Amino acid sequence: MKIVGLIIVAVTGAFLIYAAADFPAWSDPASPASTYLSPHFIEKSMEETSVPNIVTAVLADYRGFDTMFETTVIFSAGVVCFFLLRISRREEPESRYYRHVLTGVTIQLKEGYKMPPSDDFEQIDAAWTPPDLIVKTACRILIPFIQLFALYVIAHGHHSPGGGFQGGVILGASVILFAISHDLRSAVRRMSEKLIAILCAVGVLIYAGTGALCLLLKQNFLDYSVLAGVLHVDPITARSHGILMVEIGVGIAVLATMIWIYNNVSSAGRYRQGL
Amino acid sequence: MDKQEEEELGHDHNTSKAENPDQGSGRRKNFGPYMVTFFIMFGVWVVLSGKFDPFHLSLGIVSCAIVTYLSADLLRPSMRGLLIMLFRWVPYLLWLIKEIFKANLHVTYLVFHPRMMDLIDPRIVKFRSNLEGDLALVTFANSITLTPGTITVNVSPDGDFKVHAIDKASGEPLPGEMEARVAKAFGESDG
Amino acid sequence: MDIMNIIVCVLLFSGLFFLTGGAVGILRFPDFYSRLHPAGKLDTLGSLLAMTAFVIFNLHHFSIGALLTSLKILLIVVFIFLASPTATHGIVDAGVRAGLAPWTKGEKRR
Amino acid sequence: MDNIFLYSSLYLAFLMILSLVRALIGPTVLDRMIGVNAIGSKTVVLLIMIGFLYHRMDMFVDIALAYAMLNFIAVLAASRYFQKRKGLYDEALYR
Amino acid sequence: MIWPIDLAILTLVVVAAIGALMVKDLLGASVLFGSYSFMMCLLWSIMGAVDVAFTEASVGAGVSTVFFVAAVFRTTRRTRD
Amino acid sequence: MTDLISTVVAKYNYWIYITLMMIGLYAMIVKNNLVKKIVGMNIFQTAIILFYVSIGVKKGGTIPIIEHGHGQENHVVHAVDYINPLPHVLMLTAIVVGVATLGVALALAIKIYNNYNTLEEDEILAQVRGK
Repeated sequence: MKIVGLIIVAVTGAFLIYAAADFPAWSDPASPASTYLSPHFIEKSMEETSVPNIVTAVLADYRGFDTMFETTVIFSAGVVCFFLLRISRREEPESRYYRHVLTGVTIQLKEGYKMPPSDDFEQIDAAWTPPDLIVKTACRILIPFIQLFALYVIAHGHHSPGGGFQGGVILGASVILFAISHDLRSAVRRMSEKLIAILCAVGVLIYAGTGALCLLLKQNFLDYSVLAGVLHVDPITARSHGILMVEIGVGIAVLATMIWIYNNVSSAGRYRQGL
Repeated sequence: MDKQEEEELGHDHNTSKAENPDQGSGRRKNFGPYMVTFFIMFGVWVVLSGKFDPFHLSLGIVSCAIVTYLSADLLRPSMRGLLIMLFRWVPYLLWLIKEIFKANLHVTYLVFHPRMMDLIDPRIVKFRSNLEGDLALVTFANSITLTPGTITVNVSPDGDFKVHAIDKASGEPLPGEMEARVAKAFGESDG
Repeated sequence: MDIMNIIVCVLLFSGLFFLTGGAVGILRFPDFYSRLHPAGKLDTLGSLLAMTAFVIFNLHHFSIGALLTSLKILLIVVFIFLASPTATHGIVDAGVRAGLAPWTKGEKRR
Repeated sequence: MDNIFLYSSLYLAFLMILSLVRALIGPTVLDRMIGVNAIGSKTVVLLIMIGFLYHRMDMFVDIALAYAMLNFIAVLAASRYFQKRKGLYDEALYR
Repeated sequence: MIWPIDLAILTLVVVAAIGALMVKDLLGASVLFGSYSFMMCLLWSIMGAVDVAFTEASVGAGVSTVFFVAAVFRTTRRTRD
Repeated sequence: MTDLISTVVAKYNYWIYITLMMIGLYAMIVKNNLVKKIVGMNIFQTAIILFYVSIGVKKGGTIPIIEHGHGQENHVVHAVDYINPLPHVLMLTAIVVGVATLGVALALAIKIYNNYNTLEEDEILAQVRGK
């Protein structure tokens, strides 16, 4: 196998090197890639959308279809993880463990028995380890700021690097950080599985709904300039606002997908205490 | 805006379970912590954003409201403590930075010393601290990690510290002055 | 080369010096626990000094935008000061739980 | 000043090589984690330097901020592994 | 754009990639893969692709390494190659 | 000879991308462990993304965010001054989609481990044939 692999790799590499001889030299302003379409984007995007960040303008406006289906791909990745891993049926009844929050006393209930939900006791796993004090407290302080930064990134995708994808990933990372520093159960308690599933779909729906709104107003799909009538602004600003709406949709979808994948992977679909 | 926001926060009241043991079972009746969180967040937002037109400021208010709704129970500040802390923290931070400098010069000396292996003598020091409160303990632990040749290995919620010291001289003065200063910064100066 | 640039250079180079100490210390120290000392401390201080240099350099052409950018750099410092000891502590904790014995004097380097 | 930043960045890249060596040869996973953590803290400084080299500091500072916020999550996750599964070289059975 | 740093980081990237594949321990491989994505982020900001660098910073530092560690946690660390 | 050397030096980054790509491909083909294969897949993917992004680089260009913010619409923008943003757009989404597919791949690996109790490819194949 090793030999075959080496041969395949060598042949492919040789072909690529042969092809690389025809590539334009690195950082050449006159290379074909930057002479046909991109000058239009660079020179016109500010006039047409009033968005200084060209990448955001191209991402959400000129190539809106592409991004919409990328969002759909992310959504379906989350769904696939759920269907692959989630074990919904209950296995044979096993004993449950509860921990008294204030004193740390653990009690074990025999199979089938359940404790009424109360604030004093929390359900834990057999292999439960207490979260570390320093990590827990430091993360508790850091998480709100990370979330605020993520929202800032989503809101300011027009003027600085950022946008829905980055902000959504950071927001998801903050929830993942909560799950790591505390445990998965409390993270799921704050953000239930149902909510995540709904958010995941809502994100894609916001994106598609913005496009459909344009369609309803008798324009092309995802042509935001027609939103000017709804928002009472001029068409150029309307395009910038349309981009913001789309970015929010992307952010929500990415956020929910990241948390969903993490929850499923780290607990192998059982939603017990994860990593 | 404020009214709507408080309505939103009212929902949070139900969902924030008693996962904070030190907070006790007392139901939050006042919105003080929420307002403080909101204003801290808004201050940070202004620094981050750097745009002061109404559109971006309203985006900021919405974002801060969302963050307050999501995680005010994580930050849980109090108005009085915050103001006092601000005045007490500045001298502590200055002192800490001075200590960090000394610590780093010491470690750098060890790193570049040709016979480094003879100089270092790692050991684990155990002591008990009188500090109470998670935040004070964590500040103390992180300060220990940042200063002379010592790293906090383990802290129990009761205040038992285990510290890894790189040589004998580093581990000896603990808890010492630093604990007193942390206690002062957090208003626990009786300890 | 005015006085401002000299201050920036001095701060930057001292920061780089401490970062060097961190990198060399990670390589030279004998075991995992003692390696954490340079990694946790020297990198933090090196970053602090370098960031201070950047703040001063950024404020050279003063404007509101530059001031806000400098404040953001200071925010980075705050986050490093919170996150770096936490990460260090996380690694130490993992080492203790994994049952790694600390190196004591006279042993071989590992 | 540009030249100073350029050579400082090159020097930082060299320091990253040193940390990477520890990450590569480290006898245990924890040593690798130390090396990677050190690389992360140098990356933040290097990102800001690149921002100065482009003369667009206000754009690059966001990336560095995101980096400073997030680069300890990976280390925390890897250290959390050892809280659940004890043992450095081989693992206890965990179900 | 800034070719000396570009070359230096590219070399580091190749070393980190080989290291991540050579390590005989899956947890170590995922940790090294984290460092690989750190350098990728640097590389993209050197090329001036700020948005891509931002994405990689948030993804590489925040999420992908955590996914790897979680998967290794749920499976096994042992590997023969 | 000098011609060859100048070509090699001028396109140094392409050679490194090809090296990275080959490392990833080799890992995907030869490595026995599924997680290692996934790492190889990611390396391959990042090499392609690197190639795309490097197409857009322009000498003397700045980052593709127009320097004058709101209000100054009359400011003339020259395409030569800014790096080509198009590859960035394509690759930005590719990275996030890459993470999502990474999650799916890891989920598959966990599923396989639960069924066969191993991550090694040959052992899995042996178990499949044995059944």
